[in-house]
Amino acid sequence: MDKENSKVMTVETAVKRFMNDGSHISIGGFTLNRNPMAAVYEIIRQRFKNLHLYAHSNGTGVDELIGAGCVGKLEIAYAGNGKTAATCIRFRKAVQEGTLKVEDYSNFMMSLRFLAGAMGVPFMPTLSGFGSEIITAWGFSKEMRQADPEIPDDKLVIIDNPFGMKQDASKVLLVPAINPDVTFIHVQKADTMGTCRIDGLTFADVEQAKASKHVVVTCEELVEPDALREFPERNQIPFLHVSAVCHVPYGAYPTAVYHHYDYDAVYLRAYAAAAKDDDKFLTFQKKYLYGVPNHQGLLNLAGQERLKAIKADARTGYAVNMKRG
Amino acid sequence: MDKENSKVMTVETAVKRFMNDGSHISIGGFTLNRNPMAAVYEIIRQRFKNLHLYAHSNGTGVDELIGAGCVGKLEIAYAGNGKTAATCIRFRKAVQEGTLKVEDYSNFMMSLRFLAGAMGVPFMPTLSGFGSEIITAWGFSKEMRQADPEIPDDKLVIIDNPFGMKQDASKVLLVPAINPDVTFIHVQKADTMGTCRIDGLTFADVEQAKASKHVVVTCEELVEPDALREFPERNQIPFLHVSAVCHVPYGAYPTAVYHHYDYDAVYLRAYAAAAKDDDKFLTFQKKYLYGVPNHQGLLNLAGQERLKAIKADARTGYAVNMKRG
Amino acid sequence: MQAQDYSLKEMMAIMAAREIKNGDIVFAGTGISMLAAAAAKNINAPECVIFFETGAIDSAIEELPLSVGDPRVMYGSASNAGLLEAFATMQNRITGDKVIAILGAAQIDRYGNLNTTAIGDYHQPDIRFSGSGGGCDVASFVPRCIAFMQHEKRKFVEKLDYLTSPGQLQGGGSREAAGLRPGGVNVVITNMAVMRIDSESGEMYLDRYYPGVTPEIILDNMQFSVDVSKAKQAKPPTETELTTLRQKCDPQRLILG
Amino acid sequence: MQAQDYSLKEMMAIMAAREIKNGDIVFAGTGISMLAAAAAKNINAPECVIFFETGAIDSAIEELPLSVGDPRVMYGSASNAGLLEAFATMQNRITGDKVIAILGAAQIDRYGNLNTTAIGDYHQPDIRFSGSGGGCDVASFVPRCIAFMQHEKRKFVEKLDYLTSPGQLQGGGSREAAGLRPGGVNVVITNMAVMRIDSESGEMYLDRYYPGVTPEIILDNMQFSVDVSKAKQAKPPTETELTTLRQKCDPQRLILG
Repeated sequence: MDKENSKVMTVETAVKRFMNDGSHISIGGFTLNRNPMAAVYEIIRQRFKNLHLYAHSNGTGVDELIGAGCVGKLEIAYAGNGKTAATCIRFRKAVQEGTLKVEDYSNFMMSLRFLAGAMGVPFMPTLSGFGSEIITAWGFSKEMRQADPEIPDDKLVIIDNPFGMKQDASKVLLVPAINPDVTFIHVQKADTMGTCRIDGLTFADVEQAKASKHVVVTCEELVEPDALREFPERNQIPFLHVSAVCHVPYGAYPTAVYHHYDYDAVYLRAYAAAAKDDDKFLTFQKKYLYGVPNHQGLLNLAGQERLKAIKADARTGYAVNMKRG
Repeated sequence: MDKENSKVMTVETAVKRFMNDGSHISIGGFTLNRNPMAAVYEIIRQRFKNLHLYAHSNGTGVDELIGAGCVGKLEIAYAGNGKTAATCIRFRKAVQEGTLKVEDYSNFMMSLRFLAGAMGVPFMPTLSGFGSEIITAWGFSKEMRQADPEIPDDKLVIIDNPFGMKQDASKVLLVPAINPDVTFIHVQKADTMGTCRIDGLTFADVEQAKASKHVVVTCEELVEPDALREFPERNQIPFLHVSAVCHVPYGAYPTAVYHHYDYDAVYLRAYAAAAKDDDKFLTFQKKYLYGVPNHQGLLNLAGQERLKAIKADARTGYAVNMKRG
Repeated sequence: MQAQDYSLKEMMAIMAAREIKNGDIVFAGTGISMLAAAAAKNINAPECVIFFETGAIDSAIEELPLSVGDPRVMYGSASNAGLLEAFATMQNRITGDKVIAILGAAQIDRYGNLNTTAIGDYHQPDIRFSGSGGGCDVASFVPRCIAFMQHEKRKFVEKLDYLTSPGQLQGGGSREAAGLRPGGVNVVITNMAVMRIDSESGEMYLDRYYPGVTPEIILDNMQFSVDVSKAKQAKPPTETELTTLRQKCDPQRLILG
Repeated sequence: MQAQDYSLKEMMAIMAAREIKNGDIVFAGTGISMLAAAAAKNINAPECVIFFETGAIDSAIEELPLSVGDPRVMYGSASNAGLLEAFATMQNRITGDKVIAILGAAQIDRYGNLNTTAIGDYHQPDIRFSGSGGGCDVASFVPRCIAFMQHEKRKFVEKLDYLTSPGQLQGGGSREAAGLRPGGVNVVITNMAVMRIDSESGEMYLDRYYPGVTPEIILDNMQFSVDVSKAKQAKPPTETELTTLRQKCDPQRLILG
């Protein structure tokens, strides 16, 4: 691969190259784990607006994007962040104040929607949700949907089971595919071609990546392709799907990366405290995001002691006996 | 787990316990790789009849079962076995002579059917096959389907895309779920609870297993649960799905097991030569299957020299420079 | 012998743990539901299997996770997969019928339907919550679901502001008519009582009230009334149950406080 | 400089290899199709990526596999997954539009439709073949497909005995009308010629005939006639192409014989 075609670049370049105002994006991870925070913070610093964000249970990443005013529309299953915020605070505020349009799905529905996008079909079937207002109450109205060619005209569609009562199902719910413009994920290891190896739970990262027109990967370790070829079983995302690879150690901080570091409960608590008040929140983001040139700047503010406190234990993969309460 | 509930048993016991005449079964592997041959041969030795067999591209395993007269109905995508039989020989003979009812699907359709069964939905959607006689020519007639409550009334169903032209699809093909009574797979490593670790390609084994009411696993190495818990990412089938674990080294012989042994081209050629003639085939199965008490008996007939010739090279996982032509 | 000195959280965790049987596959969420699952595993159902919607099965829980996305659910599991695999395990009847799930909610109605989405108008809510997460899926697929609730009038409501996770819908077979398999919430464990859903009518009734509470107090803390005619006093946690809960399940007192 | 001493198998492999461009994702089957893919990778398209329906991507092919289930496709790949992932890569337009596939068949018609299932009546066939395998899926999803054929009257037929893998169906937009995206076989490489499918009419025409063969001989070996007005003689393999094919792609002569 020649140098111009290389996928290795800084996260600043990747965000600039693949993002636009109004882009449809998704981010990997789950609540306080493996959110691609270096990319999220860079999107905030580059002040992208009116994003259409797809999420399942992405806590911190989603809330910081919403809090910074980057998101216009959100499709999501769960906005919560462990003990520090049972409901994500800036998300709650934006919904209650009507500054954010939200469409609700369940976690399985969102995962299936990414799977449909990854598999190249218009929908996936499920037996979930009959009788729920997830099916009947639409956050995005029919008119709004019809006016926007990027999203399906229907939130969900119910059909009669075309195979009689097979699987004891009289009806089947069809959930529409998602194909984001860009998905950002953070992984333990990626090679220079873009092949990714995730340790621990993959959440919905693999489906999110394969559903997307562009995938920007940030990684703890950047390796040569040969290094990942001894156990190809462990590489969940082949390079075919990936547009950019960015080497960003601690790139998920303040969320956790299994076998590398834990979530930083200190940061998450400080975030939650600040998020409850508009002025305090602005001050907080000014200090930790706008006030630093890049992710390393945030890590410097956090300081060596905190990074040491969250360092993963070699046996368990998390920080044993870390103060979390 | 107390002893009575233990999943560890001989393959003879497992076949006897979970099989019946007329059972709906599927076997893992692909053409000449990781077919669960010890189980297949035991099914043949126990002379089960009128089986309903689901396969995608299972070469040797399917052909031996058909040749032994165990199979009444077959749903399959591909019956071929590499260079020794572009079309599986006993399969071809049985179809041409009308002694076997066959329903044809494609490889993707069969894989999706197992996935639908694994996910507990009545069907999976695909954009494959429009205009093909796979859709219009039914090997199992509508009448036969309606008379059999175990199979869906329709081979396949086409619907209009309920989400407009999303994914550029005007129509969607729905392929019905499969939930076999028993699936047999052969893996490199299993633990005593039934958790499986497959090295190399998984083919459709994972979906086949999860779709099945019972899963019988044969394995090269039987280990204690703790041995598989350091890298849970690599365990594709959790124990929840598994009914029996049988320790059968060389249990896929004469097909290959990545990093353990290659396929035995000598056996496969001898099989192909015998399979072309009814009498020779009977003699062949008498010698290699009915004439031995168990899989070890077949291995003894093959002999140490052949087993040594197919031993996998440590670096590549197959037998380098083995005579295959 | 009964312990006198226990908190309501401990009572709730033990009440839930007793619902779990050996061989059950336990779907656990965060907080007290995870504590209850751990209590069952350590006390009365050592062969139950705990799994998480994030895809971890039979994890070696050495420290209580604070989220199902916590790395503490990944260590020592039988398999680390993803969300799709976890929900498929429940949607698939072969495995799904063995699952017992533990859920929470902001509101519950007499039919065991749950609201975890919003108070007020959905489009302009007074209070917005986290949303379904896996709740709607679990309530759709799983035959036995335990709901943890605080016993308050604003939580036991005549009509949900938003129906996130289906229970018996409007009762009387309406769940099946809507297209759902049998399942949903059938036990409600609160800080005062254990309520159950009658399998015939689909309606909630009072099964057990905690020592120091009366059926009247319970009814005073709900918007709707329920049958209390079968109610008896609950058996509080035993010393063994309490000791195990405190020393083995949450020694850091992350949930117990 | 052209090599004079080459076999038809070598000619066919090189003709197919030349269809493959750098950056293509090459879907390879067994036998000569795998050889053609290896030739492209080693000769004219070093950055093409070979992948297999069994789920292996960019394998380090040190020995030619005899089946796509051969362990030789598993070694040194970027990812070892399964059938679902492989076909999803083709069905997904983001990756699928970059794929070029190589197929074989027992029969082909003027619209590039393929039969790999049966000769005679489907229900009581005179000759039964292996069936679709992934062929139907590939022909449904992949925009550019190469078919390898022997040029014989019984193989280039007026009407297929069974349509396994869709090409242009009955031509004139019938492929799209049936619900398929554009794609299917657009090049046919035989032991005599390179035929192409006209993108307007959906019908086959003769593009290149091999040295020593004439358009007349070619038409004599088909049940249907095709436009030969654009036909020119094909450029045979160069010394470099041949040397690489023989020494790097199939030194064991498993396919070349």
